[in-house]
Amino acid sequence: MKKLINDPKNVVSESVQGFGLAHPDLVSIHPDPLFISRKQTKSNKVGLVSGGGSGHEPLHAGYVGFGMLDAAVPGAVFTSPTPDAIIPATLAADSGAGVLQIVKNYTGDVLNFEMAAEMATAEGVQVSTVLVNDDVAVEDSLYTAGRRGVGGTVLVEKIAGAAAERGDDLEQVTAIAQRVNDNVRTMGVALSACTVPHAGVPSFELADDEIEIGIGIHGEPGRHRIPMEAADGIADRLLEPVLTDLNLSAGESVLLFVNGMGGTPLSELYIVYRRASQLLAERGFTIERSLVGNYITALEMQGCSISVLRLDQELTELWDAPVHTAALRWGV
Amino acid sequence: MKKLINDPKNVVSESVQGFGLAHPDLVSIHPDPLFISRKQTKSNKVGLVSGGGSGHEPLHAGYVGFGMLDAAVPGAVFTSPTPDAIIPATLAADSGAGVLQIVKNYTGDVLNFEMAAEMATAEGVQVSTVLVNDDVAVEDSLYTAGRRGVGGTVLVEKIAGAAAERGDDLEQVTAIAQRVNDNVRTMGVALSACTVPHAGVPSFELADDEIEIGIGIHGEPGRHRIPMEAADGIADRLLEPVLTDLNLSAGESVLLFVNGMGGTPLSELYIVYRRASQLLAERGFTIERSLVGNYITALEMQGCSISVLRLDQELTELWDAPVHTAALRWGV
Amino acid sequence: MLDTNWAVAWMRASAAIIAEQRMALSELDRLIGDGDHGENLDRGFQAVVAKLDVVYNTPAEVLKMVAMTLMSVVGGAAGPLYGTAFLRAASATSTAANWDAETVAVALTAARDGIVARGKAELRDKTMIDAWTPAVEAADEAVQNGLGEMEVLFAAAAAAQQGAKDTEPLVARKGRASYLGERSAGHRDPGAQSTALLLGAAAQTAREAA
Amino acid sequence: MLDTNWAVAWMRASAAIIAEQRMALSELDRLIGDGDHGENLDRGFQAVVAKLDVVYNTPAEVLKMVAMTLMSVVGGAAGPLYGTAFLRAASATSTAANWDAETVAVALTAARDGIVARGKAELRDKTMIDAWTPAVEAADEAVQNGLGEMEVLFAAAAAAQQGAKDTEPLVARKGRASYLGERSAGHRDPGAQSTALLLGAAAQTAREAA
Ligand SMILES: Nc1ncnc2c1ncn2[C@@H]1O[C@H](COP(=O)(O)OP(=O)(O)O)[C@@H](O)[C@H]1O
Ligand SMILES: Nc1ncnc2c1ncn2[C@@H]1O[C@H](COP(=O)(O)OP(=O)(O)O)[C@@H](O)[C@H]1O
Ligand SMILES: [Mg+2]
Ligand SMILES: [Mg+2]
Ligand SMILES: [Mg+2]
Ligand SMILES: [Mg+2]
Repeated sequence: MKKLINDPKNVVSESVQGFGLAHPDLVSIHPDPLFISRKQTKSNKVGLVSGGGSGHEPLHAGYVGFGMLDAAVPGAVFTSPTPDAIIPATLAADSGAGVLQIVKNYTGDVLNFEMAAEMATAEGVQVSTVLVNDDVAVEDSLYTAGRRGVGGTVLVEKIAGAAAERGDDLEQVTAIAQRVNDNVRTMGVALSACTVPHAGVPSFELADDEIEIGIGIHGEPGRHRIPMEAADGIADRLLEPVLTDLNLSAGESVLLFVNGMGGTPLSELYIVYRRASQLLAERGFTIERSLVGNYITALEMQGCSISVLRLDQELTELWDAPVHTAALRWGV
Repeated sequence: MKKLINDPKNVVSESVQGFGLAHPDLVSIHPDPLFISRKQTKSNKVGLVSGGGSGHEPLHAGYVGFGMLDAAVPGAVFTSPTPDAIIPATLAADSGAGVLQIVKNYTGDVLNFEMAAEMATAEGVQVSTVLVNDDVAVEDSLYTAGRRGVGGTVLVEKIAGAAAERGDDLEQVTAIAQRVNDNVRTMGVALSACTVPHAGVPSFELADDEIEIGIGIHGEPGRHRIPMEAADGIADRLLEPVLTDLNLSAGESVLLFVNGMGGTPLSELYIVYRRASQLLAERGFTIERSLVGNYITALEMQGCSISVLRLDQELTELWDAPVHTAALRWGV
Repeated sequence: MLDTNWAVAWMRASAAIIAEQRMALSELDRLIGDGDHGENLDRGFQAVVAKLDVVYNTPAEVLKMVAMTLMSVVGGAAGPLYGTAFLRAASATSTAANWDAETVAVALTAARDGIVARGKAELRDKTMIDAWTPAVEAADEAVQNGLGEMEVLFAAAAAAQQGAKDTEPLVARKGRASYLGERSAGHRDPGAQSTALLLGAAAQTAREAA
Repeated sequence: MLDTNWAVAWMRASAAIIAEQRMALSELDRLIGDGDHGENLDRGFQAVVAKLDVVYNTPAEVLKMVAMTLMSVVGGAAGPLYGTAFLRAASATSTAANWDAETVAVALTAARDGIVARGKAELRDKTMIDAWTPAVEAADEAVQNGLGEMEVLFAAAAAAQQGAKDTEPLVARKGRASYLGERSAGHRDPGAQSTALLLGAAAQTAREAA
């Protein structure tokens, strides 16, 4: 394991410190308990809080700012944060109109945010929660902890953030976030494993000629291991279940999001994007918007995920609305 | 070697195709000879052309757009493009006010752009050239091909692009580009090698406990190999020669740019940024602007580079000016 | 009867055994989860130990501190689950300065019920519940048989250990391991194993207190 | 005398030997450069071969086509350098339908001078010049000694091969290898080696034409 880190114990705190130093105009860092809050915010805007284990950067701190999150709570690497950090972040995000928690559907995240929500409610903050669960790799949610929250999280945060910014109330922002979640599906692939700093060994083992289809963003297993294939074939394998599950009708408009897991060059993501966009065109869908890059990662894992979001006019407008965060910025 | 590619022969063309499909509002793709041009441009603006071997994405195609490049010419992976592609790109970039070629100082790039400039001049285009050579790892340029163009290239393209956009003439834009180059220094480190797709084997070998200080963006050797160290120590080793060479006086303002080589998580870049910014503060320099991310890469290489640009008021204004490209965007 | 000193000793012993088994627990978690269970709990119990030097008046006071500490330090699934368990045990025994056999059973039942309330796991979902529920049942039976508090804890610990072992063939239906589906069979659940360790520490320290 | 058919045969033979030595050339380049020299030249000469079927009237016409093709297909440092070399050789011999010994020497000198004009390398900078300059000198000497065109080419090829070998101990001062400094010593320069291969092909095909 070679990493640009100091003591593995301090990776999260030092990285967040560096983040704060690099973006002093956007965020304030609260060191203990650790959370990141947005520098300027108006009053009476619905607050958006998200968080989860670290290791998925730029998620979530990179999305704190105008038009997106008001606070982010990073846990240890791949470990959800705890209520004692989520509570002050929730209080900081509240400007009088309540707070939406955007939570990726993992048992640890769900439980910790749930406890924090109970406690913040007890302190007088109105709290609602949307669980993001867009990962179609988890097939039967009756017998599992349910689908995982992956790439769709970025889209939920952007679009709900825009709704909050335009003045929607908590119920409306929550409904928008839920609508994005209900209309986005994702599936990922790993070409190589990642190594959690304090573990020091790869989270799983993949042979030189194997890939894992349906990987999670913590290196959790997916649907199956298959021999290495060409990019076009892999893109098809990821997109097919996404489309099946999303049940799009020809003529519908979508946002196509090809996300890198951290260790894959951008040039390869565009090769995957190329094939995915061809396939969508063949099926008669219109790609209205696109996003390509490392937006929700798994440390230095090689691989990617493909997300498709069904768009309507309102979601498209909210997507296009100005945003100014460290990792996503336009219109301002 | 596991990569998200199809036939290694087609990596560049397919990736550029995907890039064009993802950013149809920004760029047009010219397939043969291959170059990327900006979709909308005003007339009588100085045109900016850059290019070089592929494998450094988002450089250069990712910087085509408002406030930056008018055309980019990608060669094969790590191989400079040829005059037959550079010439039409130069013609496309010319809207009557001449064209500035921004060329990273590698023999292959220099020679190919030089030939293209001669031929474009023969066709009546006014052409000037700035060679970017910011890499302090190459110590004695009397006995080498000279310093290499690395991280500083991104800053030259952004700032010269802003100068062209505000209406500077070719001589002025060239002078601004040269001024950026004269005031920026960079040094990089590799923790692991990268693999050129058609080669199939890593470009160089690093032992499990070794790193290469002063690495180039093609995996060229640097100053020395040393045993693996903590991030803070590495940051010091990179920044020290940069500062020595730049010869800053206390109180001067700088832009601090921590760049990922492609395979290093963003969180680690912020750990490096943290230490670099501490060191600059200790020395009495003011970080006016910052940039952290994968902006000029070496395929999936693990590592980073640190660039410091001496700022003055004009350069700061040009840096802040609106830019709208696939990889760098603000103010619009 | 088990007093406050026992509760403090139990927590020190828990921290010691978790520290010793840190790598083993994480390895179990690596096989069917994300490999951090030992790390997470160890961080939590180190923080607990750092707070054991102040004066506590009842076992419940100790357990409440443990609950708050684990909740704020452990994270992941296990943090809120163990946190809730210790909090419920503290609430259910808050008046008792000394625990008799019955109090022990009451505490274990409250802890288990808290975990179920939070995590909604059922028996044989391959979670820590598969250690807790046999432990509660064994404790109840021991109380009914008129055994003392130490024997009740030994019965609970042994049942938890057997329960942890019995998770091995199960297919996970809750938590991270559930993503593995059939591939989760053949491995022991890390949370069930840590439960067995904690109850084992309770029994050992009860013997030393006796 | 060497005619247009020879020039075409030379290029076919060049393409064949470059294809055969592709990996070896790239391996030399991997050791002190970026590992693409064989790949680049092979791509270039494949493109040249694809254009050999049309009718050419002079060796110079062939060489001009080769120059334009290499320039637009090879890239890197070697593309413009070899492109310039073949272009200058073509210009210097444009009137000759058949090459005698003197024309061969004129062509080689023009090629070498073109590479120097473009790349500004000096002798012993560890570049292809270290093969070209000995080749030119050997050719000149052979002409002065009254040898025929085939012998002139053999002399040039042998000198180029020796020159390539002699780059091994040198420290590079031009091109990518120069970044290695002292570490470049002990390896043969790939461009010097490919020069030796191309001149070797010229001599071989001259023998076959004779
Ligand atoms: N819903 C649940 N109910 C009860 N226990 C659970 C549940 N989900 C997970 N667990 C327990 O938590 C353990 C994993 O804890 P840990 O590794 O610390 O958390 P995480 O899975 O978030 O990394 C599992 O081994 C299991 O015993
Ligand atoms: N300035 C120069 N003058 C002459 N030859 C040079 C010069 N720079 C490089 N070369 C030659 O080019 C060869 C490398 O070619 P190639 O690998 O195709 O290009 P690149 O270095 O751009 O990858 C070197 O081995 C050397 O012989
Ligand atoms: Mg975890
Ligand atoms: Mg090259
Ligand atoms: Mg775990
Ligand atoms: Mg080369």
